[in-house]
Amino acid sequence: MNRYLKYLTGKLKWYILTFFIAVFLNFFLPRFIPGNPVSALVAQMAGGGASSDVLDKLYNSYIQEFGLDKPWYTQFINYVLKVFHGDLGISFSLYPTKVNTILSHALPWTIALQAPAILIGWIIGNLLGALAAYKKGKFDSAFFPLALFINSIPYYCLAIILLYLFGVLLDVFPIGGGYSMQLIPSFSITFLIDALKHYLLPFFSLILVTIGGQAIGMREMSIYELNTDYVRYAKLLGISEKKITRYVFKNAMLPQITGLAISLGTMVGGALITEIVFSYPGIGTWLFNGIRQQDYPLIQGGTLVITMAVLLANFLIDIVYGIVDPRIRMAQMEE
Amino acid sequence: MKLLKTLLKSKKFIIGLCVFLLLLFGSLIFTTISSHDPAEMIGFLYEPPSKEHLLGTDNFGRDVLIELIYGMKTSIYVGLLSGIIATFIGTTIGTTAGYLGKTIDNILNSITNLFLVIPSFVILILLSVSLRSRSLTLLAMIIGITSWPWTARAVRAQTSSLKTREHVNMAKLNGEGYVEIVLKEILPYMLSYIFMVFVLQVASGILSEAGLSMLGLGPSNTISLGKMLSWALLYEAVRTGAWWAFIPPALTIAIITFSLLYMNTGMDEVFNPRLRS
Amino acid sequence: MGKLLTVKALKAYYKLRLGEKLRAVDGVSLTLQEGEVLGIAGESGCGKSTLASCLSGLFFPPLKYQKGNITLDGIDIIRTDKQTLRKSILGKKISFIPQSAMNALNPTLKIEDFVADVMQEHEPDLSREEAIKRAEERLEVLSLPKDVLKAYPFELSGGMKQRTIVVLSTLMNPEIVIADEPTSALDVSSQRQVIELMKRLLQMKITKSMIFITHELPILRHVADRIAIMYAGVFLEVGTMPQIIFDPRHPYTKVLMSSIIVPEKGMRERKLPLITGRPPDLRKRIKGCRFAKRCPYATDECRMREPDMEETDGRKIKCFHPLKGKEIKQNEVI
Amino acid sequence: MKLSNNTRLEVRELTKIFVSGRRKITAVDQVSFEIHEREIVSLVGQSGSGKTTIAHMILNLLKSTSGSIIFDGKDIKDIKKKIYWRNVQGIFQDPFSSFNQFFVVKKVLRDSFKILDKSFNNEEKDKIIIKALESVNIDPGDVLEKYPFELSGGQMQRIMIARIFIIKPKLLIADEPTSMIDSILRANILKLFEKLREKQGTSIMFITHDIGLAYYVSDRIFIMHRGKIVEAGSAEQVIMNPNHTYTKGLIEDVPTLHKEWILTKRS
Repeated sequence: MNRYLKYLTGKLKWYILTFFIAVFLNFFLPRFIPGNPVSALVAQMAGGGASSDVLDKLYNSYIQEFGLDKPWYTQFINYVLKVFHGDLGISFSLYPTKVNTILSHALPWTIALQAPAILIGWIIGNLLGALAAYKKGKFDSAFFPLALFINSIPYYCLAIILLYLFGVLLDVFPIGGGYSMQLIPSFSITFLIDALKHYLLPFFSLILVTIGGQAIGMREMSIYELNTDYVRYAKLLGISEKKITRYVFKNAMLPQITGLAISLGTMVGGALITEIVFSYPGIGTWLFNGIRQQDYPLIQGGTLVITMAVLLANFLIDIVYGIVDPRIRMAQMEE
Repeated sequence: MKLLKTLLKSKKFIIGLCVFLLLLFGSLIFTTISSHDPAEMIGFLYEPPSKEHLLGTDNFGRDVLIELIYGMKTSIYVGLLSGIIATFIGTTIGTTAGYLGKTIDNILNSITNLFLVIPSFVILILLSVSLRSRSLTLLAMIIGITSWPWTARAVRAQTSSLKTREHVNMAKLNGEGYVEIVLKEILPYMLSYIFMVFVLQVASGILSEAGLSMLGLGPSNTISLGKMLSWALLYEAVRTGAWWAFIPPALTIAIITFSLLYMNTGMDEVFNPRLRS
Repeated sequence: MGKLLTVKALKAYYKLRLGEKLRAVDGVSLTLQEGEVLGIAGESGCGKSTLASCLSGLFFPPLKYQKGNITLDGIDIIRTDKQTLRKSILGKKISFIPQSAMNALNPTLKIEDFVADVMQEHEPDLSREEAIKRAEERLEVLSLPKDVLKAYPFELSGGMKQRTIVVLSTLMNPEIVIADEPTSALDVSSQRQVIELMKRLLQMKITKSMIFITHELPILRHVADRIAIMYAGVFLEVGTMPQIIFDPRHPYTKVLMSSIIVPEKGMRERKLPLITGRPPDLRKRIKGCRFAKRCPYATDECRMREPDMEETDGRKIKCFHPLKGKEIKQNEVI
Repeated sequence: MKLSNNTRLEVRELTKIFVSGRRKITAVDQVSFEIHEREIVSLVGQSGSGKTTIAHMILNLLKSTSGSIIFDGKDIKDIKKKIYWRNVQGIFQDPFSSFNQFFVVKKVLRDSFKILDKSFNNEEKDKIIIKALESVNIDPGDVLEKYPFELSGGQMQRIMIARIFIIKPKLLIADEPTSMIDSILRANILKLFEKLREKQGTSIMFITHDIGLAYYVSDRIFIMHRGKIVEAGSAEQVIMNPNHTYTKGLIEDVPTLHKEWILTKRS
């Protein structure tokens, strides 16, 4: 176990380094933006009528408040220190709302939308893929091109099409938002039912894509496993199809588990555009707003949250996978 | 030659290739011979399809069909260019790391892993945000630069296994140098694989462009399929039921990516016969 | 001694991508007596491994059955339905030791779990614990370590893995074991251990008979009672071990025997036969004797017509001009 | 057979340690031996004994950790690689992977002229190629325009030997050159090595796991075990009268035709 821990700390070091580089990129890249976002912000806040004197004062106070008058390395250190305190700064466009506040309100919506879609889609997709590999013949030849087609429709195109079909044409679902405008988020039955109505359409658009992708992956893995020597040997010893299917399923599943972990990790940033299509109040929609208004604390905050989720998920994969697959466990120990 | 001959045995590959080439050359030929300006406002906002405008007009009163053809051209252009860049970078880094090994491999491998873990879409967003003016070519380059790591990793793995082959040793004993060996003894063996990767990179480049466009980070002053979708969303085409403004570009993106993925599946079946049940 | 297994005029082919047929087994007949070890020898691509896998009656794609019969203990294996075949024949009456030992075990299953799966398949009432206990006893009888049961396949060395497979394949005391190149991937000492283990199983009557397939003739010299020489999908000569090894009659067998190189006295002075060419392409119909093109004794007759298998002095030969003479002459060059 | 006692190659305390992570594996451990002019020797060992690592170090495809290899009196570190490879060449185990499958035989053989110091035009090259192919009993018209996958293993290995007839090195390292070739064709290949020695005076080192083969072809044999040479001597002496326990066991484990092999009483 000791060596396993050693392996994990090694991995951890690497992830911490990656995290720092991600923070660095996150801080640095938006500063290449030509022009000054603060002047845009000031102009927007002041409207058309303010005198240049007032504008100047407002401008200077913002520059100081955001620390933009200091050299970039001081800004960077301040930024890193703040990030470590969980402070992502203040939004330009929704001044003086904190980015933390915006994102922490957005995150649950994103997760609530994505996590069930990924999990359920993953389960159904894997079952269908294994079935296609196992049944072969007609089922497979009908199923495979269909799965491939669904998988190759970009998820946001599917979202738009579903939105139009069920939201506009058939008018069975609301066409946007996480809940109706007139309601205030609460745990009342009316609100939950309303939220569910808004939920279903984006959910379906996501789950269909997940099913398609997972099914294709699982089918390929299963076909590969079905042709291995150990399956033949088991057949030669008279082992039943049922048991062999279990072996194959388990072994084909292992890479799929990584797939699940990766989709869960990329979940936060995985369906930005679905949210935009449905104006769903998650990270994607806020990031979209941030981009349109050049609100770079918000953009940075959003991308940082996405990156952190991915890093965390990758680290978890390394831990879990080492426990699940004996071969990997062995390889890790030897490193 | 042998490669091509085997490929032509796959129906899936041929169907995918034909659809893709049809769309590519269709849009190329149309945009060269036609005198239409896709940005010209020829009608009112969201006019439904009619004889003059087969797919109606968009939010600015422009002809959707003509926009669609121009958008198709830009999308395919971005896809191809970013695909070429990503495949080139990935193959170069992968073969260098895999063949030279040791310190250079360690450095390149760490860089690759870094890019693999930090989501490329995030880098893409941050880079695009930092640019005021985004030309098509610049956008394609950015997409290419952020999407090479998977290729590099796979190519590196294949190179480090190929370099232990005996014909590589033979080439060394013939006095051949590093570049010659990579080009002559290693790359040909990966050609089919690299081609498959390239096709996938083209598809993902097209999707990335569309995604960026919908986030409001699309190419400046150009029509692309993603920008058409983005306009349709921003200007309430969905709510007003103007299906002609968004269904055609959405379907076109889907058909292009499907044709590319279908090509890829066909190639996979030819090159990895184990998958044929 | 009764006949355990009879194969009659068996033909099987691989269906290739362009609809071509590769006739890997092209009319093979054999019998296996109770208590006997039959060796099948031949060079790569002669169809010996395909023949082995045909004997299971399963015909894994792209291998396809074409013609002929396989009878085991009076049961027609090819026409038995798959369920019966699986439940009461495979692993129980007839068992296999595969060629690719390295990958023959499920990498994520402990050996003991596989043991339980195999035994419970054939004795549904057996508990897992009992199955493992029986396997432990079996390992003890064969003086092999018990802890292999607790291991995953990748934790075993190549030799140990192959010995484990030998034990797994014989857990149900099968009447016939078919071993397909069971030692070709092993170094010489592991090879010897595996073969000794297989011999011991025969001596202890845990298994009754064996078909041993290999390209290494010196092994057959010590293992087989009878040997069949296979070439291009057919048997060219079948006889007792001493007949085939020390007194070959078919020109091909003769060449094969005089090509053997072993570390023993006189070897350095021996001249090896120089023959070139390669076996015929099994995708094409072959006219005449399959060895005619490379055979120094071939006549027009050989090239025109395929000889029948004829029995003389208790051996069968498929040749118009069999060689005579009793011992391999040390310096004979064909 | 006339054997000269001039040393062609001398290996002194050659060591190779592979490092992977924190683990160190000593593949070759202080090995010393020499090969004389016109001599055929065999380095015999089981898989993992380090014999192929030695072959790669002698071929200068792999750097040693310590020790030295001296060719014709000069340390190979001081010989330009191109010049060294004119004198020391190799043949490998798998004829299928020794060929770049994308090129025809003619191109493969023409490429081998690169290592020579003289430059040839294609016509001159082809003349030499045809002569070399005839020396290995191959009809040039049969193979020159063919791709490797159209040839048999035996043909390919003979073409690899034709390459040696072109380069004419002083020392040939042959790593398991017959292990993937059908036994009835093996004699053809072995005969060609004999011919190389007779015609060009080449010294040959066989790397093999096959004790019978080593006994049959070599003047001297080195037995290798876990990175060390445990026994060396004339073929007759090492195989018929082994001294070292490892060698004894090894030879006992090989099945022969006339000696009992299976110890059935072992239990």
